Amino acid sequence: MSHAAAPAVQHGDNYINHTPGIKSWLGTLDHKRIGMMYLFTIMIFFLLGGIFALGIRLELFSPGLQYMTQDTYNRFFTYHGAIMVFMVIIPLIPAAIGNFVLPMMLGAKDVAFPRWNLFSYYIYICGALLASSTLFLKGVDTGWTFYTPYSIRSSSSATYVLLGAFIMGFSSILTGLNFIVTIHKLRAPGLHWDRLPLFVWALYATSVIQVLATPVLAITLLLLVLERTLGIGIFDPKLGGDPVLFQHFFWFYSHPAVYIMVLPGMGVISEIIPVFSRKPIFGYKAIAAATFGIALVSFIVWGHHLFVSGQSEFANMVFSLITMFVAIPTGVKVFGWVATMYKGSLRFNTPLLYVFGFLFVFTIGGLTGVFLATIAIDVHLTDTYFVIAHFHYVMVGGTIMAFLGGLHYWFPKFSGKMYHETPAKIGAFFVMVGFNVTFFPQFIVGVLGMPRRYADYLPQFTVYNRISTIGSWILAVGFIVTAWNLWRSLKNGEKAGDNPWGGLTLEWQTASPPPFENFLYDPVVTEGPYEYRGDKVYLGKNA
Amino acid sequence: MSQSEAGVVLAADRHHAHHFNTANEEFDACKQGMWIFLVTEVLFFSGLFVAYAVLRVFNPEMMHEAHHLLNWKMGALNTVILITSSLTMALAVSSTQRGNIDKAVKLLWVTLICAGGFLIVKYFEYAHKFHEGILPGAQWHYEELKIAKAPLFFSVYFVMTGIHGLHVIIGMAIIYWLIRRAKRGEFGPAYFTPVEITGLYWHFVDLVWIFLFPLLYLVS
Amino acid sequence: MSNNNHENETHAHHILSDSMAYKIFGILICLTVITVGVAQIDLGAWNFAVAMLVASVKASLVCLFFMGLKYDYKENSIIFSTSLIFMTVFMVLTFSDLLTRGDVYVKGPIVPESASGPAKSKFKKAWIATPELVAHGKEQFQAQCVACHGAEGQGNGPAAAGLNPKPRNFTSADNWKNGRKPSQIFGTLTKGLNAMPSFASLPSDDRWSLVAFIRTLGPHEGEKDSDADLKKVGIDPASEDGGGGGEKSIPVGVAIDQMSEEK
Amino acid sequence: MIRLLLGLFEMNKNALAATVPVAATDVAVSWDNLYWFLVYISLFFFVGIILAMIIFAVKYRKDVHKKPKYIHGHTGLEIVWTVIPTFLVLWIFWWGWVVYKDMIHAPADAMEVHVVGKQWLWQFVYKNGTSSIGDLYVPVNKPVKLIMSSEDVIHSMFIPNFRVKQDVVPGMYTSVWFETKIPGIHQIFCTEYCGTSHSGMLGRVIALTPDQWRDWVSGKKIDVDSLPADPTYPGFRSNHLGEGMPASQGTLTTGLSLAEKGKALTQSKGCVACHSVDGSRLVGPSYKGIFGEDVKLEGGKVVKVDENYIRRSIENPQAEIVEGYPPSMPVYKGLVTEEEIIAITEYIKSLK
Repeated sequence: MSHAAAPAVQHGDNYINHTPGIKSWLGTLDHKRIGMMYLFTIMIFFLLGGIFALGIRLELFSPGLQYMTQDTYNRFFTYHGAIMVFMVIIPLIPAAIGNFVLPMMLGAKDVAFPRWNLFSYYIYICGALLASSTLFLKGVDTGWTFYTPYSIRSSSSATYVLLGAFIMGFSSILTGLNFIVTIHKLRAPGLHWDRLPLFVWALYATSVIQVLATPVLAITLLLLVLERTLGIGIFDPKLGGDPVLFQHFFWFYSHPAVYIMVLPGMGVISEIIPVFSRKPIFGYKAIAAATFGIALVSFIVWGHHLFVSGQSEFANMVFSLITMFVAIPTGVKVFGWVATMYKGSLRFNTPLLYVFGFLFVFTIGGLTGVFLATIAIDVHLTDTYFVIAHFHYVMVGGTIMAFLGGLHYWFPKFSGKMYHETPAKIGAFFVMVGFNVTFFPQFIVGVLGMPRRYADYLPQFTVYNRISTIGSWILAVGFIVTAWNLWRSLKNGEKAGDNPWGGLTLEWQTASPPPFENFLYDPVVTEGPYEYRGDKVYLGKNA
Repeated sequence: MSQSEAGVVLAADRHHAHHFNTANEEFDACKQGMWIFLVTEVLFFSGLFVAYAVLRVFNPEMMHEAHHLLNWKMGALNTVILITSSLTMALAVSSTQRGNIDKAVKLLWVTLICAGGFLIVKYFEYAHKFHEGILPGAQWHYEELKIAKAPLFFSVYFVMTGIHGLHVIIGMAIIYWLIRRAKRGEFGPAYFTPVEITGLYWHFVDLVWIFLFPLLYLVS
Repeated sequence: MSNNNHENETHAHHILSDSMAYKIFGILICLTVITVGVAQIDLGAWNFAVAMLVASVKASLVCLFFMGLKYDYKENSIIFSTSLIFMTVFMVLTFSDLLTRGDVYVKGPIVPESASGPAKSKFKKAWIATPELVAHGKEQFQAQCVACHGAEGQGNGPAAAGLNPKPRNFTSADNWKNGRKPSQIFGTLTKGLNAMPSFASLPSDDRWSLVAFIRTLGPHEGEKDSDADLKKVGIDPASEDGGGGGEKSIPVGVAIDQMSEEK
Repeated sequence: MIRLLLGLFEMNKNALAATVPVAATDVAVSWDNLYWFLVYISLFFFVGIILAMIIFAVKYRKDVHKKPKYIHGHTGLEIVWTVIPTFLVLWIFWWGWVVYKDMIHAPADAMEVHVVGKQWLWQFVYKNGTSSIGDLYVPVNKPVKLIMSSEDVIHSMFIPNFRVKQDVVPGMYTSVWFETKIPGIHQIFCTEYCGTSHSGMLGRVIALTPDQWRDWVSGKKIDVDSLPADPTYPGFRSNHLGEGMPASQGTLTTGLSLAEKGKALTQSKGCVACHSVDGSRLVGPSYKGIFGEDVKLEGGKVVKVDENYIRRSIENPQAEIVEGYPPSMPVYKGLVTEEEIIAITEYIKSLK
């Protein structure tokens, strides 16, 4: 991707120092500042969710109850799930990194509706605070899936968490809406659909899911709130309602939501690989099409969460069959990424290490997904630790690794500073090792039959749980090292330069950190996003 | 798209947000944003439609019995009221586009009054139900109708019409805001985005009612 | 900025003419009248189809003209129709489950026969109601039925809450699935219906006594059995037995032996 | 050398087999076949992808491969890696579907047992009128169909050795079936989160040989202790979790003191799911130190916890609920014998 004018001379004005003071941040309409605010807020909740995860693992270190009662444990896994899903992984890449990068990749000055962008941030804060306020009330013990009728009868403060998630849903919808209009209307001249960076494609598909699926979650949660407060009975068998219908409602959103979580991660991977291989991505059209293929198929497979819930045999068959087709576009992407490295010129900076980690872990996550799509196999494995391991391999191994890769990749752009490479690599190593030590034993213990959401377990499962708990500590070390390193780099990192990696997408064609309205010239696009020609030397002193 | 006789072209120099190149572009983006918002609205209501369909398919007799407790005349009246308000809203939009702001303001007032009328009719319906004990789910204490699951029909009825009513109230607030801005002379042939997209929203509210009326009041 | 889809920078905004608006309004009112009118006539399943068709036409008119989709970018039409497609997906796939759920077939009663030994008939010609039979039926009813059907037989017992469909309200004449003749009620008791298990384990005269009692709860006297009806449930109207019909009860002990011997 | 390799292979096979529960039914065997097929095909793809990644990473690193090649894709290759997985997953779907049909369609002659799930115990009701809590007695080599419903929230019946699982949903009936080939004990888990003591909602399938089965249906006690332990979880025989539990059984046996019998009973009947023995608050009042105390009931009455109160609380718990606790205990009248009530009372007495 090239541009008409060379970057104008920097005069030191950037989005960070454009207007001073905390007030100018809280009231900002600048997508970059809003993205950064999202990033910091989400990291706080990530820490909170992580503490709950460590608590769960600690309790499971030995069979029996050591550190908490059953009710406390049930609250721990509910908070871990609800915080990580609704407050962390769903907004993580789109709202934080996406907000920052998307308009720049399009060559736009901002998103289409900056006011709504800021508003969506505050909605998120309201919802998140409302939901977390229950920590100081009676807590919530329903599991993040809120299955009826337990969630109707639970005497916890579930109502507030439901309302909180309901409110956060609007934040998600507004972000999606904003991105769609931005991509439709604010592309730089020459930025045709077949020249869009794949991260933009991924965010586009994600936004479509957010807009189409989140409203169904909203109405589901609202009905559940009414169920708890007024007893409307639609999901309550005591009043003649159908609890399995709730599961249909819930998973109509929550299955596509899985792809809200993972598609942006895939987009990040598609950005990093060509840059650090100095090669065009292998099969641009196939990967873009696969992104949309996954998004669309995601809407018609939700029933695979209901294979043993009392869903009919016929529906089980249909959902199992359709679910199988998720594997194909996913495979196309993975093969395409690996093939991009073929005959490239690979630069082993931290972002590429996270890509390796992602490919390793996500492949396992994807392949175990085929196990769970196979209906007979799922009957035994569902609701056991196998499922826990599977979706952590996809969500944590996939999304969090892609996020960390993206965070290191765009860190110079966000801050203008380069992170310290060696500690970043050590952090990546600990994350990779810790993650696998934590979650791989869970596959085995799941096949052996250990059910999920158990505060206590048979002594025979002890050894697997011990390994897993030790892994969680290694993983925590990895996150701490990474966070500490990035924090330190913010203060004393070297000056990064505009384009330290030699990226060709538009966000690298402006200053780091970017000026207030992103570009000091009007960018014009003349070719695709990854046109690395072998014989040309590209900028990028760090890669 | 051909330029029709009555068409207007947005003035190129009209003020627009700095990240759009032209006012035209801004208008298109806002309108599309509203359409996407309406998509989310449809899917929001879709949950209720599915709940309704489940109830109806499996309890046709109950639906038939229970719907007699609703007064279809009230429903029909409200349908006419809402369609009228849709007409006046559409006329208000076209008047603004033509620059006839006085007429537009009057039409917006009529729309607002229609919306109020709709709510008053709804109030009478609700008050009657509350009085009789025809309430959703567990709250039900109406002794005359004993057929199973009738309370669930009214759960769906109250949630559907309640959320729709909430949309009417929000619409009224926005229309009132439009009237104030219009009076301040902020709208004209060069700038009518808020009027147009509020119009879209208001027609959507009408659209939902067009389906709710036969589904709830005319079960056969 | 790119206007890839619309080259014309100064594209016109269509303005709806007043006469067109009034025309559409007129059609919408007419269609409302038609919906209400059709609803007063009984067309069976067609009522719903007509109502939905009319509503869809009305909705399309509002979308195309009042909301201006007809004159707008095609993009917006595509965006809006996506919502309808996904709503349909939601509806269709949810029903793909609900409509094909099979009931789990239950062979015998959930509450099994008490171990009181083989069933003996205390009543002769139990298919003919007598005051004694009704009194005995009342006792049986208290023991077997009130949990679901309620003390007054209105179908509102404490266990009814979780049941779908609701237990039969005996005080009403409506909606009896198998009919209200004694033989038909006897058949239902013997075979079970929906959530209700078969009560074939009760001695047949107990079942007949229940029939007799149930029939006193509502306006059911008009429904009488013919000899042919009785024969259908295996009763020879001329015989003197308790009304066991063709089936034979076996002692529990024997049944258990059979259970353990099989295979 | 070859022998060594073969030996390693054998060892691996055994080690791998230990990662899957024992297959106690024919369905479980066909499940295992499909499972191992999936494991191997996944390994094939995983190793292929990771190997390619590593080779490329080593061979084309910047230091040795300075000039990257300008490639955009290869249509043929892309078609191949789209089409082959398509057929593969279709085949996997079909295989899974075939096994699934066997899994859910019970033979017509299956023996039926009714199952009621309740927070947090399983109750089994047999056709001859007897019922049991926690332990499901079935004959081996005979298809058994469980017809299940729930009294409160959703539970899920999961028997790993049989590879079956089915949610137990209030307001509807669901079913599973199995025909176990292995006599002895098989673990039951509840796998749908159902509240506080979800992890305590365990049970056992007691699979009996024809002789034992005949004894059991004619009312004789079965010495569960003498039966083979669950082959997947050997050594663990109790159907309830708890601290320092003996590797003991659910039903009464001789050779134990009355209080010890009572302890075993509180575990097998699911009492300890709600009543702690260490003073901590679960769903119901703790047993510890409660005997001889005065407790305040809902409604304000105060009663002394004595033998009679314990009996009443077992037989008709709803009548006298201790203040501040939910009225959620099921009626055990008819489910426990006189002897068992005495044993439980003795056990509660012993918990000072």
